[in-house]
This record gives sequence, structure tokens and C-alpha cells, in this order.
Amino acid sequence: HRSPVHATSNAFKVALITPGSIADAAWNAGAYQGLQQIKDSLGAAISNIEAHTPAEQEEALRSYAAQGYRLVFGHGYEFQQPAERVSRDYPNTIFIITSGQRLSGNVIPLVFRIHEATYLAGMLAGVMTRTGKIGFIGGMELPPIKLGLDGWIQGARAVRPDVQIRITYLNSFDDAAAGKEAALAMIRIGVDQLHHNADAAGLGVFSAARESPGVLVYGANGDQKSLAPDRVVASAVVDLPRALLVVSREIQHGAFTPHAESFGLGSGVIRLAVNPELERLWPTGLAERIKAASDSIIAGTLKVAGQAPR
Amino acid sequence: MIDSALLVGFAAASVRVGTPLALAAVGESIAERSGMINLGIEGAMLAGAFGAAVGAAHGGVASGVGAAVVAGLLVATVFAAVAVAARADQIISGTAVTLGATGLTGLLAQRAFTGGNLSLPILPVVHVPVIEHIPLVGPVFFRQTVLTYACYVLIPLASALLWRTRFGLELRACGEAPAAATAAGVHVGRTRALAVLMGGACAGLAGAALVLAQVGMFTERMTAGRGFIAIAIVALGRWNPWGTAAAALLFGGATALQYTFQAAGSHVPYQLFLALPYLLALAALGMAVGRHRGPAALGQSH
Amino acid sequence: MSGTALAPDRTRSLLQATVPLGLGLLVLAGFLVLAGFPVMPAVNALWRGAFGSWYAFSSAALVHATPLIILGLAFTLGSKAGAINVGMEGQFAAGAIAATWVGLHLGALPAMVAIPIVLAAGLLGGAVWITAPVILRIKFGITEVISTLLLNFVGYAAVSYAVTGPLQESGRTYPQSDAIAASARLPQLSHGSRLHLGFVLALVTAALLSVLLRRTTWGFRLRAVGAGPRAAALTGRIPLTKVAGVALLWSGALAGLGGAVEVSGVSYALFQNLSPGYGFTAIAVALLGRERPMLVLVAGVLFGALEAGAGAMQRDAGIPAVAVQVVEAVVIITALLTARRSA
Amino acid sequence: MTLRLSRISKHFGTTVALDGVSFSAIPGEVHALLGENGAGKSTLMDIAYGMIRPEAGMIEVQQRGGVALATPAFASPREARAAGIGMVHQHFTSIPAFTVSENIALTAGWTETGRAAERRAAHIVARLGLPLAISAHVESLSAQMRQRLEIVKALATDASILLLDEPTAVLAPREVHELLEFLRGFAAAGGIAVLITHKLDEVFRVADRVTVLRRGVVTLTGVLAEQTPHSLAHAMIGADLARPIPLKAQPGVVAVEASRLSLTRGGQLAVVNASFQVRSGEIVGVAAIEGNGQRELLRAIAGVDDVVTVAGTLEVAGPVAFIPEDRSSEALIPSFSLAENLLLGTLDQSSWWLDWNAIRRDTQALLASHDIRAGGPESQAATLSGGNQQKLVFARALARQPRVIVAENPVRGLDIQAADMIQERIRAAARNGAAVIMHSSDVDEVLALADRVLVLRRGEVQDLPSDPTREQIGDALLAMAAAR
Ligand SMILES: Nc1ncnc2c1ncn2[C@@H]1O[C@H](COP(=O)(O)OP(=O)(O)OP(=O)(O)O)[C@@H](O)[C@H]1O
Ligand SMILES: Nc1ncnc2c1ncn2[C@@H]1O[C@H](COP(=O)(O)OP(=O)(O)OP(=O)(O)O)[C@@H](O)[C@H]1O
Ligand SMILES: [Mg+2]
Ligand SMILES: [Mg+2]
Repeated sequence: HRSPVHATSNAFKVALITPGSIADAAWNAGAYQGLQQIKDSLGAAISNIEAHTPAEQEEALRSYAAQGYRLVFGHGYEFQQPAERVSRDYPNTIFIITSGQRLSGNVIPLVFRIHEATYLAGMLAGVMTRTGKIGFIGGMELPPIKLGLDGWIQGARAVRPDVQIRITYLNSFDDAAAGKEAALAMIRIGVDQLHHNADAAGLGVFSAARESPGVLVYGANGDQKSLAPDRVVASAVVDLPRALLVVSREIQHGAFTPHAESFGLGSGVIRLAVNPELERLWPTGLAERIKAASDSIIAGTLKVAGQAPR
Repeated sequence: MIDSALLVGFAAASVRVGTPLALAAVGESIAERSGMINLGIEGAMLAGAFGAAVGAAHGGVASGVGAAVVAGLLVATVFAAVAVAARADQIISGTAVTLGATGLTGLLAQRAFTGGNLSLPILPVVHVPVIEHIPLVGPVFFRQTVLTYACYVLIPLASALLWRTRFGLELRACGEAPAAATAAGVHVGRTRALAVLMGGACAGLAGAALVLAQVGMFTERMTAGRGFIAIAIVALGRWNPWGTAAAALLFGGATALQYTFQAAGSHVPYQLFLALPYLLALAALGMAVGRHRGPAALGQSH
Repeated sequence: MSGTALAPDRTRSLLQATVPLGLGLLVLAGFLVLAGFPVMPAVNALWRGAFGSWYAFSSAALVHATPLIILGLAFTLGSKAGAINVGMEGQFAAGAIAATWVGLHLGALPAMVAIPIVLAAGLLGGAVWITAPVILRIKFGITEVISTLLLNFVGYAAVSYAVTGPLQESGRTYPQSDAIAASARLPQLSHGSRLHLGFVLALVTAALLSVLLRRTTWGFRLRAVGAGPRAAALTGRIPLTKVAGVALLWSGALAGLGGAVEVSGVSYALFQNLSPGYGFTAIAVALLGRERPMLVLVAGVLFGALEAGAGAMQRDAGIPAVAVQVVEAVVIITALLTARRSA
Repeated sequence: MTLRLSRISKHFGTTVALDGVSFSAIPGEVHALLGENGAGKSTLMDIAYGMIRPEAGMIEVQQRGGVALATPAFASPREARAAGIGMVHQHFTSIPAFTVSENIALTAGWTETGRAAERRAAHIVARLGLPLAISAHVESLSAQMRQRLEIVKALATDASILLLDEPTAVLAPREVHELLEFLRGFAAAGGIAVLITHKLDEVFRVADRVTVLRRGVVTLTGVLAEQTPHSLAHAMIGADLARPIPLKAQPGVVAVEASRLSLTRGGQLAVVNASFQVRSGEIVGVAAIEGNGQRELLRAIAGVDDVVTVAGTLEVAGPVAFIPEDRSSEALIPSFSLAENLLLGTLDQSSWWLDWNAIRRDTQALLASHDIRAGGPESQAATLSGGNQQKLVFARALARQPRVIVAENPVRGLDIQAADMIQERIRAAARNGAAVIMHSSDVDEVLALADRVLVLRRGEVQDLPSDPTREQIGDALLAMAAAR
């Protein structure tokens, strides 16, 4: 059943397995965009599949490996264990696990140090808040989401030690109405700076902010200022397409030796996208403080703690 | 001062969250009064949400609402054809219809909305002059979108339809004793089909409320089980529109409460809050329904 | 005499199973044409993904089919006694939680002991989860359709709590449990295939249920309650609520077993989205199998193949995965309509 | 104004219910429609009321003003009502959860609801002189009140043609009297009343003309004054029936003993302070008008259904065989095979493991020994004719060698031959030592079978001396009625 790799042409074959719909305008959509760029820029033969359950995920990994794919992205920490099981049988395939847990043979984790960007966003929120209450709305309590939250909290505390942080989990990445109500519930108790990491469900947060004067929002994963141009101060961006493209290119060129790929502020994959429209609200000197913090993080002199995946 | 503002905010949120539930449940209560239990309203609601998004994207909120109703009606038509006309098992037909609508909206959404998140025009909050200033009641009930107001109109309308019109009498007869209704000259199949369609239209509106009054966009599976909840709400509300609306408000309150609790930073695991509305509904079913039975012929094909 | 009567009956059953499937595929083809996808490569991929090789069939189709069969049997068991269990998602979750909890604490035991304990935990978890609906039905006459449905959502929350709370992996980072003890895992049937002992268990369950329903007084009483409750009570002197309650309890238990088998045969750990809606799809499987255990088995394999094929369709032809839900809906509705016609 | 049905034909499956039946009724008359069970009476009236569509024939209604309406069929009861026809059905057609006025409004096709409907209903009830609690829910009404509601519903549309399908079956004598009086008045006012009944005395008290149906054809129609009970019975049955002279068994030991027994069902008192015995070898008939506690009494003896003993004692020797009234839902499971249905009745004797070969053999033997015409042990019970279904039910019950047999309406819906066979089986069982207690809503049936008769009225039991004559029972019923 293990179809021989040489049977196919020596085209560079790349597959992406997403744990949810690629139409989610967020985590999965970003990866899908990356896959498209891999096709366009590297001329790779691509394929993708949604695999929601552990059973489907392992099956998908195995199927791609068996079909001779050189590179298989498992888009989420949950692919780590099945990938480790599958990889033993397919040494010629490289499995890349986004937000992966550890390096294990040909299973390569792709680590996003998102907390470095959310730290900066947290600083902004700490300065901008009038009420001293800031809020975070998460889809589920997943490691990459908690990681971002950790950075956000540290950043805010760094500029305002007494800041209060409110946290809500929706247990859904789809239910945008829930995201909105959760945001409104926070606004009612005085939260005036909101950060989210809930993909499609998080879009409700922007809707809530649009209706609530004086509330500012901090986007996640993509640059989300277009969702509420007069409310979004900045977004903690993970440039997924770029990250995927960078690794794929290394592998295509054969320059790749197995190691954990870790992207932080220095890589450009992780960055803080500021909304220039709202920079007028920034108190004088803030821009410099942010820049300084960013530089220190890149230089390694400022360490943002976080449960970064091992 | 702060407390009363908080209370108003929470109560208004209950109304807002309860609106789509009430819309769907009022429609379903009509269907169930005719003897049809329609698990397909989850699908009708999702289709309504999708219709609302597509309609609003191309022709503004008004066409969004219109398209939502049409989409809800379409899904209900399938259910009526299978469960009323062909007299198939209602539970299984409803499950199938929801499954199909979930797949179809997902499929179409991937075609219609890929490439960025399309933000839609949403319904503005309309302040009803004068009454909005009534303490508590005003800001809670009369600073909402037109779809909430539509709900205020639909509840008495549905109630009047069921208890004040000839059609309502016939409809309830179909739900109590289809054979007796036939003997009285009622066209049971036609009446039930109409009731199911009304339920579908209301479910479509509920979908529109989600998209156009709350979120401003469509996401796959965004109804997240609200249609199923509406069915429980109908039983909680003892199969009458006013009771149903009250139950929807209660459920909306329980949901709003869980966000408030989470935001307030409780140490109780948040999953308990997530489960709270459902546990509450179950407990309420046990207490409230008790010996009160639904329409005698509910779920029976004729 | 009965021999000649049986033959046309069997042909009809077969026809009733194939017509819906054929129509479902036809509708799929229609959609593909409308949406501008190439039809032949898609159908080709569907076939290869399901039956193209022993590996595809055993590792994809049959692995998918296993929970569908077990849950289809669970639904059948309740439905035979006139109780409609639409809460199998919740019971599946409860069974998975229970099996995981037990599976994490069995390190020292040999597989011969550990596996039965894990499976029993699943049965128990599912039964516990359906207890409230059973009581509500018996004591208050509240239809299990609503109560079991509501508990699905509580089940989802319970898994979420388990994997972020008491059952979270030892690193306390990921919302998943540690892997269960190796001795608690269902062995794979052949090396290189993912087909595990759970499929055999599904086969045995189907055969057992078939025998129980056909050959024992217990099964006969259960069927009588579903087929003719008044006659069962008056002529058979069967206590209706008790028999229906027990059937519902076992239905929940079997659905819980489905969760245990998924954990110990496939995922080896508890995750949040263990089921892609098996609890609902299995209703269709039971229906398509005409609520006869051995036919449910066949229908489960067909649906498993369909889902496996859908994966391949997406992989190799770029067809969105949700398309298969539309096909399933069409299959169920056609099955309903053809069943009606022949009744 | 006249009602004329011409050459109406209708069949159900292989049963020919009506075969070219013509029937007409004229203003001012009460027209009795007679016939045995299954003769086609209900079918004919259902056709006149638009419930059933005939295969052939014509329905004509000539209005007072001379406007004639002729149609092959009414599409629905609505059309029939519009033509001035109202109907009281053989089975209740009121909705228990609805109020009296809602039920009237539904049938009458009113657009008013709520208060307005209540006022209108109150008005009608007053006009008809049939008092009813307008806003009460039907589920709280007694059987008599429900029957009255059926009549009010039929007349609420100002119908001038009233079809009544066995309206007296559930009524007490006084209420029967009131109803007959009402019908006379209705006819005297220029209306047409068509009355279906099995009771010849009612016919002679109220009817002007009579039509008799037998197996779907008219065997007699004419002025009642020219008929005698004998001539009517002859037309109904087809021949003077030479009923076999029953062989009586000697009563033996007491098998059923009730003393000061009171029973409730659903919280309502059904049987009060009843004391009686049934001995092995004897057949005790229970005569009662529907809804007077006979159902509860029989089911208590059989030990089925939710009948609660609230006082006194009831001792019954086992095993008990129970023949419930409704064979297709209470005695048989139509979708099960005959073998499975046999097992259903003998579950307490079967072990946990089922030996289907043995069960099939037993079934086959039973089919042969009781002359039950069926495909075989594997055929579905639903495919059997009514008579054969009932024969199966009896065969199954007798196979248990019961010491006590409890039977409700054992020959309802059976043709004469089948009925005779069943009755002979019951006698044979008694001769073999079984104690039999049976009820029939038809007093003549009770008479034909019973050695001894219990009369049950409002839950009170009167034990008649053994071997009663027809006169004795009649006297007993009359005496009880007069005592009120
Ligand atoms: N819906 C039906 N389906 C099949 N057969 C029917 C149906 N209705 C009536 N029949 C049959 O038609 C025949 C005439 O029935 P009908 O009800 O008219 O008799 P009836 O004279 O009213 O008898 P009864 O005195 O018992 O009420 C019977 O053989 C009956 O079994
Ligand atoms: N649904 C069915 N499927 C197959 N055969 C049937 C079905 N219904 C009736 N039959 C057969 O058709 C024949 C006529 O049935 P029907 O009920 O008219 O009998 P019947 O003349 O009324 O007899 P009885 O006097 O015993 O009631 C019977 O042999 C019966 O077995
Ligand atoms: Mg009749
Ligand atoms: Mg017959």
C-alpha cells in the first residue's frame, strides 16, 4: 500500500491539513493562502484537506505521506502526536506542525512567538485604558491562544502594574454572535481595551466595539484594522503565508536540516501592525517606548515569558 | 447607579441574545401546535443566516431579511415534502434536513465568501421614541434592532393566529387529533404544511437576526445549535408563543449571564457556564412541563 | 413457503439500500457540475479513497465505519423499543471521557484485563449520561427527543472541561489528555493498517444484537414494546416504561462504548473534537440499515466508505469536504421515501 | 328538501362495502338505517357526509327552495355541511384538549373564536335544548355529555339533514329517550334524521321509514308501520338463523370472586362495591351500556391496564386469558408475524432463549386446528381478515388452558359464521372447565352466550339469577332505570 515515492515525477509536492474550514477568514484561511503562495512562488504541486477529528487527522497525514508528498503541514498542535506515529513509516516526508510541541525526527515544529507581538499590543492597551480594565476573548483555551494572552498581560502590566484583566472563552471559533455578546458583557463592566484570538467568532468583538464609543480593539493573527478603522489600534500579526513559504523554500532547496523553526518579532513573520489612523491618540513618547521594547525583544534583552511550546 | 446600568445592560443583552431564539421558537411553536416537530429548523436558521448574508451583501439589509425568509422557507419546504406529504418520520427527516442545510451552506459559503472576511451592513439599533425613556423597560426592550421589534409583533400575532382565528383552531386540531380534524373537514396535510412553512420563515428571520442584527457576517455553522435549543424552548414555553418568548428570554438571560460571569473573573471552570443554559433548560423542562403535555398528536404522521 | 417469501424481500432490502446511495451520488455529481468541478476525477477519487486499495478500505473506510456502526446499533436498540435517542453525541463524549480516565490509570494491567475495563467504562459513561432523560421520560413523560438533544451540548462542554481540567496532559499546556496506557489500546489488526480491534467489536456487537433481538425473550419484549405498545402491555403483560427505559439506557451505553472505542482504538487520548457528528450520521446509518443489526453493519461500512471517499475527493480533486454532508442528507431522505413506499 | 343516494358502490381492498346502494329520505321523517356489523351503514353515511369518496353513484340534495344539488361525491365534509348535512359519527370526533365551544366552532366552520364563539355556541345549545358547559374542556365531560356535544356539533350549522351513526350506543335509557324525543321534534320541524342503530325497540319508537343493508346491498326499504321485528331481523340476517342449542356445562369451583370491590381508573371511580362469583364451567355475561364500568371490571379481573382496587377484594384463579376489545392494537401486533404474535400471548411460559422452530410448529398446528386461513406462521398479522384475526386471538388464548377467560366484545365486527364459531369455542372452553366472563355492548349477544348475566350500571353490579330469560334481563334493566 505504501506507494513508492519515485513513481511520481520529482515535482515538489506540498500538502496542507487544516483542523477546520479554510473559509474561516483566520487561522486556516491564512495557511491556505500560504499554500497558494507555495504553488505560485515555488511551482509546487499542492493539495489540502480539512480533518476535524483525530481519526481523520492521522488518516490524512498517512495518506499524503503514502502518496509521496515531500512536505506535509499539519496546521495545529493537535497534529503532533499523530504525525509522530506516522513519521516512523515515512522517513522521506517532512511533517511540519504549526504551533508544534517538539522536534522529533522528521516532525518539525513551527513555533510562533506571538507573545512578543501581543506584549507590544498589551503595552498599548495599558497606556490607552482609562478605566484600568482590559479584556481578552479567546476561542478555546489552546496553547497558542494562551501564549498570546500571556504576552498581552505582561505588556499591559509593564506599563500599568495595576491593570485588571478580564478573560472569556467562547468554546467556539464559529459563533460570532457569542463573541460579540462576550465583548459587550466586558464593556458593560468597564473594559475599554479588547484583544481577541477567536478567529471567526472574534469578529463579533469588532462589531461590539463599533457600537461602543471609547472602546478600542487589538486584532489577532491578521492585520484587522479594516474591520473597525476607527477602533482598531493595532493587530498582533502572524504572517502565516510567509512562514509557510519560508520553510517550504528551505526544504525545496535542500538546505534544510531538521530543527525547530521559531518565528519571533525579528523574523518579520510575527509583527505588530499599527493602525496609522489612530496614532494621533497615542500620548507623546509612546511610539518610542514601543519601538524600544520591540528592539529589546529582538535583541533578546527583554524576555517575554510565556508557555511557549517546548 | 452603576449597578442599575449593569442590570440594564445585562437585561438588554438577554433580549438581544434571546431574539433569534424567540423568532425561531415562535415559528416552531406554530409548527408543533399542528403536530409537526421539526428538527430541521436548525438548518432553516442556518440557511436564513446565509440568505441574509448574501442578500445584504448584494442589496442591503432589507433584501438580506427577505432572502433569509426565502431561504428558511426553502428548507422548510423540503421538510414539509418529506415529513408531511410523504409522511416520513419527523425526527429523522428533520435531522437529515439540518445535515443537508449545514453542508449546502458550507459549500456555498466557500464559493461566495472566500477571500477575506466580508463585512456586511448591519441593522441599526432603533430607539423607539418616548417609550425608550421608561426606566428599565425602555432601555432594555426599546433600544434594539427592528428584528427584535418584529419579534414583539410576531408573538401576539402568532398567539392571535393560534387562538383567535379559524385557521388557528384548525391548526391546533391537526396537532391534537388529526382524524377528528379530518372529520371536521380540515385539510390536515395542507394545514400542517403551512404551519411548517411559517416555522421555516420564522427560522429564516432568526438567521437574519444573527447575521444582520448581531454579527454582521456569515460563518459556517454559525447557528451553533440554536435551532435545537429553540425546540426545547417551545416545550419550556408550553407550546404557546408568549410562554415561548418568555422561555427564550430566560435562555437568553442564562447565556448573557454566562458571559457576564466569565467577564467578571469567576474561578468556576468556564465550561460550567457554557453548559449552564442547557442544564437550566433541562431542569426547567422537568419542573415546568411536568404533567403538561404537548399537542397530543405531536410527531405523529397523518 | 417462507423460503420463497424471503427471496423477494431480500432483493427489496438491497434495492432500498442502493437506490438512496445511487441518488445521493447523482445529486453530488449534479452539484459538482453546477459548481464547475470536474466530475470524473472527483468520482474516481471517491472510489479510490473508499475501495481503491486494501489500505484505503481498511484504514480509512472501516476505521470511519466503526463508530458509525456502533452508534447506529445504539440508535437501533432504542428505536426498536420506541425510544428515539438523538443524544448519542453527548453519550459518545461521556463514554470517551470515562474510557480515557480509566485508560490513564491502568498502566500495570495486562491488555486482556485493561481493554475490557476501558470498554466497560465507556458503556457506563454513556449509560450515566442518558440517565436523566430516562428518568424524565419515566417520571414526567418528557420526550427523550428534547432531553437527549440538550445533553449533547453539555457533553461538548464536559469534554472541554476534562481536557483543560482534570484530564489535561501532564504538561498542562494542551487541551488534550495524556495518551492512555499502551495496554489499554485496542490492537491493530494487521501491521501498517489502522484497522483496529474496535471494528471486530462492532461486528460482534451487531451479531450479538441481532441474536438478542431475534432469539431471546428479552429482545422480543423490547421489539413488542416498540411495534405495538398497547398489545405488548395488555396481551404480553410487558411493563412498557421499564422496558423502554432499559432499552434507552442500553442505547446510551452503546453510544458510550462508541466513544471508548474511538479513544482506545484511534486517538489514544481525549481531544475536544473527537466526533465530527457521528451521533447524527449514525441515525441515518440505522435508518438505511432498516434497523436490522446486520444491515446496519453494511450501511455503516457504506457511510464509512463515503466519508473516506470524501476525504480523497478533497485531497485529490479539491472538492470541499462539506459536499459529503449534502450527499448524506440526500441518502437519508431518499431512504425515508423508499421505506415509506414499500410500507 | 330530500337526500337521495343513488347506486352507490364502494370497496376496500377485497371487501365490497357497498354494492349499488340507493337510499332516500324525505323531510319530516326519521329514517332508520339497519344492518349487521359490517353491512356498510357507516360507509354509506360517510359517503353522504363527504368523508369517503364512492367509486360509483350520485348524491343529490334537493333544497327547500327547489335548488337541486347533484354530485358524484362531496370533496370534503365542508361541502356536505354547505349542502345542509350534519353528522354524528360512530366514534367520537371531538378533541379532548379543546373546549366545547372550540369543538363546535371547528366542526361548524365558524370564523369566530374565543368569547364570540362561546356566545354563539351558548345560543345554539339553548335553541336546541341540549344543555352543555360551553367553556369546559371535553376531556372533563362524561360519555353522555360528549355524545350530546357530537349532536350539537352536527346541528350547529343549521343542518336540515342529520345523519346519526349509532348515537345511542353510549347513552343511558333516559338519555336515549331524550335523544329520540329530540329527533322526533327535529323531523316534525321539517328536518330529515337518519338514525343508525342496532336496537330494534328504538327503531319502533322513533322511525317513520326504514332501510336495511346486508353485505353492502339494500334488502328492505319502506314504511316502518308495515314491518315487524321479525321481518327486519330477517332482512338483516338473510335467513332465520337456526342457532345451535347450547350445551350447558355444570358449574364447578369458584374461579373468580369479588367482594365489596371498588375500582378506579385515572382517579375516577369506575366500579362500586361489587360482589359476585364466577364458577368454572359457567359463562357470565356482563350487560352494560358503554362507560358504566364494565371495561374496568373486566380488565381488573384480567389483571391488565391501570385499574386500581381501592376497596374490597378480588380473587382470580390463574392462568387468565384476556380477549381485549380492539384486536388490532390490544391483542395483536399487526407488523409482527403470526408466530411472533403467538409468542406475545405466551411470553410468561417461554424461556429466555427462543426456539423459533418450535414456536412456528405450534403456530402451524394452531392455524390448522382452528381453521385460521393465513399464509403461514411467517405471514404478518396485518394480512389476516378480521374474522381470522379474532380466531387467532382465541386460539392463542385457549392454548394456555386458562382457568378464567375474560372477553370484551368477542364477536364485534365478525360475520355470522365467524361469530358462531367463536361463540361455540367459548362454550367449549367453559365445558372444559374454564370460567368465562364476557361483555358485549349488544344485549342479544350476551343473551346468546351467557348462562348468567350481571348488569352493570354506573359502576354498580346487579347479579341476575342463573339462566335468565330475555324478559328477565329487560326487566332488570328497566327496573334499574326506573329506580333512578
Ligand atoms: N377504512 C376501511 N378500510 C377497509 N375496510 C373498511 C374500511 N371501512 C370499512 N371497511 C369495511 O367495509 C365494510 C362495511 O363497513 P361499515 O363500517 O360501513 O359497516 P357498518 O355497517 O357501519 O358496521 P357496524 O355496525 O359494525 O358499524 C366492513 O367489511 C368493513 O370491514
Ligand atoms: N394487507 C393485506 N395483505 C395481504 N392480504 C390481505 C391483506 N388484507 C387482507 N388480506 C387478505 O384478503 C382476504 C380478504 O380479507 P378481508 O379482510 O376482506 O376478509 P373478510 O371477508 O372480511 O373476512 P372475515 O369475515 O374473516 O373478516 C383475506 O384472505 C386476507 O387474508
Ligand atoms: Mg358502523
Ligand atoms: Mg372482515
